Amino acid sequence: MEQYAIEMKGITKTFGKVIANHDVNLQLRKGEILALLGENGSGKTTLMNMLSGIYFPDHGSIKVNGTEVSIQSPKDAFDHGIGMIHQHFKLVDVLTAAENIVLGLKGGITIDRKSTNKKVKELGDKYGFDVDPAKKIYNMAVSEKQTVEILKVLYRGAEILILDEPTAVLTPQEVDKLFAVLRNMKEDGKSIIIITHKLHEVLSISDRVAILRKGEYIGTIETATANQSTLTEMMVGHAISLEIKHPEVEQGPEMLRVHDLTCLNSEKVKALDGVNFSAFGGEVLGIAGIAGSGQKELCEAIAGLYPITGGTVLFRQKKDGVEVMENIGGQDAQNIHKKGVSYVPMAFVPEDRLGMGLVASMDMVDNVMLRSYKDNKGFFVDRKPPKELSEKLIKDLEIVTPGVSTPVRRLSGGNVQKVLLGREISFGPDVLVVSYPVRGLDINSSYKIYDLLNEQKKKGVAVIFVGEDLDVLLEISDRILVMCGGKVSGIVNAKETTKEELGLYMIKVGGGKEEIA
Amino acid sequence: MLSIILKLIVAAVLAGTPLLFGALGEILTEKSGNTNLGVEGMMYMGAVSGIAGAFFYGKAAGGAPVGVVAVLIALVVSFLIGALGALIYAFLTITLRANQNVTGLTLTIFGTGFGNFFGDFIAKNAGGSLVVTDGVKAMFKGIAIPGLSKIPVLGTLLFNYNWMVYFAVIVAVVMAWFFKRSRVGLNLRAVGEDPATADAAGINVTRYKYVATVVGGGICGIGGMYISMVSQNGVWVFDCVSGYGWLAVALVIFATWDCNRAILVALVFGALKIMRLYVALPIPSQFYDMAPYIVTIIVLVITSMRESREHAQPKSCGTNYFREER
Amino acid sequence: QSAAESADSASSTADTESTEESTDADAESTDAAASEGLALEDLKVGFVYVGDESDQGYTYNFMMGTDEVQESLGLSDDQIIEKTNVGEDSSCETALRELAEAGCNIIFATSFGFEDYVMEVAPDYPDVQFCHATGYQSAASDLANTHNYFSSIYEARYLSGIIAGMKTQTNKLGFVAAMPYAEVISGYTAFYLGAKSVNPDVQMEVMYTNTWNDANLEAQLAQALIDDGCDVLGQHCDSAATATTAEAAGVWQIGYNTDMIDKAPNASITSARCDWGIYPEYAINCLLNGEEIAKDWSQGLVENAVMLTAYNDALMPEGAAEAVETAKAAIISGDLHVFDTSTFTVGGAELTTFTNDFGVEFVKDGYFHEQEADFGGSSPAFSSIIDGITVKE
Amino acid sequence: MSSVKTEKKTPLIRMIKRDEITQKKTWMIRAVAILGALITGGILILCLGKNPLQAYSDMLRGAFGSKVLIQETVKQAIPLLITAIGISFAFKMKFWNIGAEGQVLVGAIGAGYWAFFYAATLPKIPLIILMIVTAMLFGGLYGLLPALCKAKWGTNETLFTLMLNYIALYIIKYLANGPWKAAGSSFPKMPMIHKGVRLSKVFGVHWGWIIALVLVVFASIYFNRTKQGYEIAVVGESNNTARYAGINVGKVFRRTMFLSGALAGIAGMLQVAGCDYTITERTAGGVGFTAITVAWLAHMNPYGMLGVAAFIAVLERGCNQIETTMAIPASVSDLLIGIILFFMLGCEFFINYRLVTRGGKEEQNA
Ligand SMILES: Nc1ncnc2c1ncn2[C@@H]1O[C@H](COP(=O)(O)OP(=O)(O)OP(=O)(O)O)[C@@H](O)[C@H]1O
Ligand SMILES: Nc1ncnc2c1ncn2[C@@H]1O[C@H](COP(=O)(O)OP(=O)(O)OP(=O)(O)O)[C@@H](O)[C@H]1O
Ligand SMILES: [Mg+2]
Ligand SMILES: [Mg+2]
Repeated sequence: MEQYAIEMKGITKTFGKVIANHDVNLQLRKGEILALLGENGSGKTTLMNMLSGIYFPDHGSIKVNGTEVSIQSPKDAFDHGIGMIHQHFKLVDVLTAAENIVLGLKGGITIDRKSTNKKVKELGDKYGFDVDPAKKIYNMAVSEKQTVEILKVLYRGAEILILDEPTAVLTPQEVDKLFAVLRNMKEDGKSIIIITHKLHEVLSISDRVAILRKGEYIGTIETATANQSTLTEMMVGHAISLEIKHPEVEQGPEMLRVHDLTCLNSEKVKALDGVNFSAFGGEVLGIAGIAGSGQKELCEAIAGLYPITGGTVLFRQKKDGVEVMENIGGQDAQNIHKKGVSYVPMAFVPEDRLGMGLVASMDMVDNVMLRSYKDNKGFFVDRKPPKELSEKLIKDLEIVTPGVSTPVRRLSGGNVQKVLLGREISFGPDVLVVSYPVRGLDINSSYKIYDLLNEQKKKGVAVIFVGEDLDVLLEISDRILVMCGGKVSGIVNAKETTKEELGLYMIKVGGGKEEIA
Repeated sequence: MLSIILKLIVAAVLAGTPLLFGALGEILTEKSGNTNLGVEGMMYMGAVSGIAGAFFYGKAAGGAPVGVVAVLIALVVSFLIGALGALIYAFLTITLRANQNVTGLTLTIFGTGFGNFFGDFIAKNAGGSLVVTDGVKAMFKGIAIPGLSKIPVLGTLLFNYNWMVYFAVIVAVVMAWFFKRSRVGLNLRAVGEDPATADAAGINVTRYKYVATVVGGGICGIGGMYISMVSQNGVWVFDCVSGYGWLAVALVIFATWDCNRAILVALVFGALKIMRLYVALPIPSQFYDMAPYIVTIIVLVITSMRESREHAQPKSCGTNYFREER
Repeated sequence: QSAAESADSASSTADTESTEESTDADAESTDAAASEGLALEDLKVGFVYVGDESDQGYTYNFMMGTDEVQESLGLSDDQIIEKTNVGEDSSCETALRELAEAGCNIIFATSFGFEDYVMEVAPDYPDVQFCHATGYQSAASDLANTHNYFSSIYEARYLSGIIAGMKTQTNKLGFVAAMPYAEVISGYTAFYLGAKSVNPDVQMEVMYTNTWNDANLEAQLAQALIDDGCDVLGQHCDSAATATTAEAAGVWQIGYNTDMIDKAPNASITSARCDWGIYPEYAINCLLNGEEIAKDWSQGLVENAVMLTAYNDALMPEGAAEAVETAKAAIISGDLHVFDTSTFTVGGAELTTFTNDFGVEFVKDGYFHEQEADFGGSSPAFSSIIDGITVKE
Repeated sequence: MSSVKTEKKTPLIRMIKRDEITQKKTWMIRAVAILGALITGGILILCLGKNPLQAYSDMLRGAFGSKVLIQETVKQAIPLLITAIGISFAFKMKFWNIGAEGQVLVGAIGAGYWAFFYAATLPKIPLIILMIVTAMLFGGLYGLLPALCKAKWGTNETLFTLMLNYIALYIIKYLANGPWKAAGSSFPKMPMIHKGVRLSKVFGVHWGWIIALVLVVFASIYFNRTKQGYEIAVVGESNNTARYAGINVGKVFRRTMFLSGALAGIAGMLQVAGCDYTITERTAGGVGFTAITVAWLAHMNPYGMLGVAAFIAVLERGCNQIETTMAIPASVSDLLIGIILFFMLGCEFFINYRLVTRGGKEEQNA
């Protein structure tokens, strides 16, 4: 009988009424990379959290290297050589990289910072990471933080690594780098479980794929024998088309014109630097760029949530019966919003759904009301219209929820996104800005979102789509704007460009077409 | 003039020392992510138990109590009882996840009652007063450090205090070292900043929180003991802590959670407390009394303006940690 | 006891309900009751204290007096209701009303801040006698059922000052004072005058805590005085912190309210103390005999209402006990007046006139008539800072 | 790799967050907690050589024994309730205002200004209105200060408001020692306010209780039905979401803290005009702190606060009673109150979580 690095048998875990995992079996071979695949809420994270000691299973057994173990805390997990890199980083902001890495480890009474810094540096070099061990986490970019997370696990001598959606926040280049490191580690004899929703990543990195559906274990297949559609079918339970629709719509009028937009961030550095572009009705304008190139600031500045230091944001509006481009840039969200409902129909789906777009602990009615409660005249709120709208959204968008009065925190990621998008679309906006709308969503949910966006486009809305997956951007967008270092490095026609060209724009500061060509 | 300043500084040191203990205890507690507003209560508990310990030892030893033993007993007992108060708080907030502010306030009520009740009770049974013997009293008086105390000016300024003053400074320096250099200190800071991360790093968050909170309470208890043994010279006085615990909480802010700085700030607070007794300025005494609080607010606002991430309250203070919460 | 008390509150409930109708009838019968007197078994006495005996000072001393009265009059436990820890705010009004409702015929309120509430409640209960210690408002008011009382503690202070004056080696006394007002000023002036009577060179320094009860501040104040060269400390505030600080610094102290020798055996020499049993006994006897209670009552050495507690013999200066006895005899005989204006100056000049807010002239016949019924009543009035005393604020 | 444990073991006790709990069970848990507190307190009283049953029955009698006593209990509950409502405005927004004590005091000062200096010149009704308005203004501004700093710089409000309490206290001491000192005595205290300014009584208690009840209803409507209440809830959950929704977070901070302080200010005014008839350093007398407990135990529900405030008033009155009737020192009542509150705080846990023991058996209570 083969001895597995990890063998989970009959694992069940419930949260209140939710059965997150039901009778799940999973085997990880020594020295392999196993991809864990499943729709949102299928219980992947939960299952892994039981390996890393965050949760304790209700039933079932776990064997590490053939011996049955009880993992009651992350410390137990480390003792068994299991290390996990969580979906949400677990790093202490005010400590340095090295301090985070040695956190919780046994050792001498004092910490010799010099020698730990050296050791961390060496470890980084070994696997090809570039880290500054003395840098404070709060000064780091996302990819740097992830590097620290991985080093943390390696430093502990983990033989078994679990990575929960590590690529969600990385650029394609960074993903390639990460995968190279993972392969290095595999060579080193480590066993790895990786969770990702991106099928091409699954196919390129893994040896085998284990699939969960609605908390149940479906099976494990060799990657070599799999392709995107077989995987999807196992995940969802039936075959689905993997083609993103691209309806041809005649370009409408200019809906939004951003002119010379400049913003400073809290460190007084230019987060946006002279950004110029227009968005037209009936098109999807994709926005690409390495994480942190100013996409977030751009979206928020357009939505009036980010202070503007220079330039204008013009919206198409009716004035005395004539359509004009009106400047509302520089005004705060409240002013924009005051006009917004009756005057400037613009909708915004922010990247941070539960932290910005919605109130996690409130129910759907109160969340739907968030953007419209001010419309009601007087001092009081009227919950009737939002309640009706919520019920309509549940029906139209097939939102899975026990009811309109369930806190949205309890909904799955995909359904949360539907609530948010549904609310924003319900205004009938002229401009719709969506920021990473499918991040963390499974294939099925993602396609539903794409469909919704395309519908808006057909209605003549100017859709601005910020995304990280270039394949998706190329398929869904009509034009793609590439950002680099707070500047627009290029605007290209999606049909006439390639991934490679986009990639070049993404790293070319202020690059013009000539330079690239 | 010089002699007045000298006396002022000496008095400031004496007044600042119990504040320093209270503040150190609270810093340790807050570094684990717990804001324990029960400092006043724990100081009361320590105040009464320290003196009671020394008193009962003196009684048991008959005519000849050994000073050093009495000191040790006072120290240990006040630490333990202060820690007991903190343990109640810890159980409620860490295990039962009760609100930290409310629990702290309740601990203040409880501890004040505890101190005054037992002080009174023991005094009554002892025939009116709870007083330690002369020998024990002597142990808490200034010790002229041989040789050094004779140096002009510096001798008075630095080498004539009771042992608890030096002890407080040592505790502060050790704690500063502990947070900066030691492994456990680093782990503790992580717990206070981000318990979920500390947990995932294999740190036993619950244990760290318990130990820090309970030991912190013990240190507050020692601060209380200072009041009954030094400030009140070994006599139990009703209501003796009289707000020092709250002042200690203010001091924590003023010191920006830094133990070394706390030494200096305790001196400043001590000086503010007794200044009007030595230097008569033509302002109403109430303004003197207000000064520490105003200064604290100013420091609080300035640190927040500077957005200092490191000289600020540990981030998880005020929230309780539950691993499965999301 | 429990049965008796439930009976009480049952009756108090009944009382409450009937109060409104019966007020008029009661008012009419007041005069009759005054002349006939009250039967001892119908007597019920209420006390309102600002603290409880834990303070080992002010309230403790009052409660000792209450015990004396109970014993000397042979009152049963349920004839005395004591309200402890009553604040100087509306809770005082509450306490007074509760006592009146519980059927008390006479109520003693023992803290200065209670007076306003006594004046507030008294009109509602005309047949209940309200006696307030340390206050001043009764005589000027038209409320027949309110009375003020205080002991002439300044006399005992004077005697204790004699000891201090003989004891000091630095000729500098210190005084830890609570609040800057007449009761305190009168007390420390008498203390100083006593010292000066035996030691003409003596000086005194005074500092205020500005609160009745802050043991740490009292200790710090005492230390500041000692740092300034004072070697005998007097005090007028609640705790024994002055005594213990004096002891720790190797100087001496003279206390107030209670004997502090057990707390500072090497520093505390004696304490000036009031006997708070005398007045309640007097007032209750008036009630029992159907006599009027004086509007203002103040008694001192003559009636043994004030005294010095037992001396700490080891610390008594030579000849001090005798000097005290001589002065005491002179005060009792009327030959010696504590505030004899020939013995002190204010701002370099002899005090020739002193009037209070009501226009009463206190200086007459060569001395200041402190706490005399004919001159401003029972509460202390002397509030000048005399030469030789430095107030450090 | 370190040695691997071979035996499988589950933790002895695990806790699991409850999804929902029936009302009945909630009250059962609370009842058990109070019973536990009473037993613990009873042991304490027994140690003093007193009869706990008598103590408890005396406590009840002290709170409800007669009409006057009931009125006193109500009087005690009024400032507690109003202040707790004020605090809940801030707490709903997750703004930890522990400065109600100071806000009550400055409210009292605001009211006192008119009562002390204009009682003779102004008729009663405008005077009372001025007093309420000024008290609200003072309390509100005092609450506004930390909100401004929090909105602008993110200044920690817990510590800020805590410090402000002491400053208010010393302002009162200062006024009593000098500018507002009463004539007629050299004692540093403020005068009694003129009889004409005092609040009249309705059913034997000054009409502050009507205000308190109105505020309960007002707060409940404000929280649940108004736009501003909704904004408070959004801000409390996430500042970012609030910004996104076009809510000016700073403004909500300021507005709500002003309201929070203003309500505490009303409590201060009522204390001056309805109870104490003067201002002392005890005018707030810990109400600001106790009210935090009230608000918290009631989960910020105004009707709940009505109940909890009444409960605590009964407790305090009761303790006061046994201090008198059974010669139990004040310190023991502190201990007793501490114990009862500890139990009540602790029992909330069992409402939110349930315990699972190793055998799989679930425990309901402590
Ligand atoms: N805290 C909770 N309590 C009860 N039920 C919950 C809770 N959280 C989620 N659920 C239920 O679980 C289902 C799936 O939600 P889940 O959170 O797994 O989505 P998700 O896809 O994992 O989200 P994300 O992609 O953001 O991680 C929902 O339908 C919801 O009813
Ligand atoms: N701490 C928790 N409390 C309550 N419910 C939880 C908790 N953690 C997970 N769940 C629920 O358990 C189910 C599985 O969630 P899990 O996060 O494991 O899904 P996932 O497969 O990782 O999804 P995703 O792809 O979105 O990350 C979901 O319904 C989720 O809502
Ligand atoms: Mg998930
Ligand atoms: Mg997941």
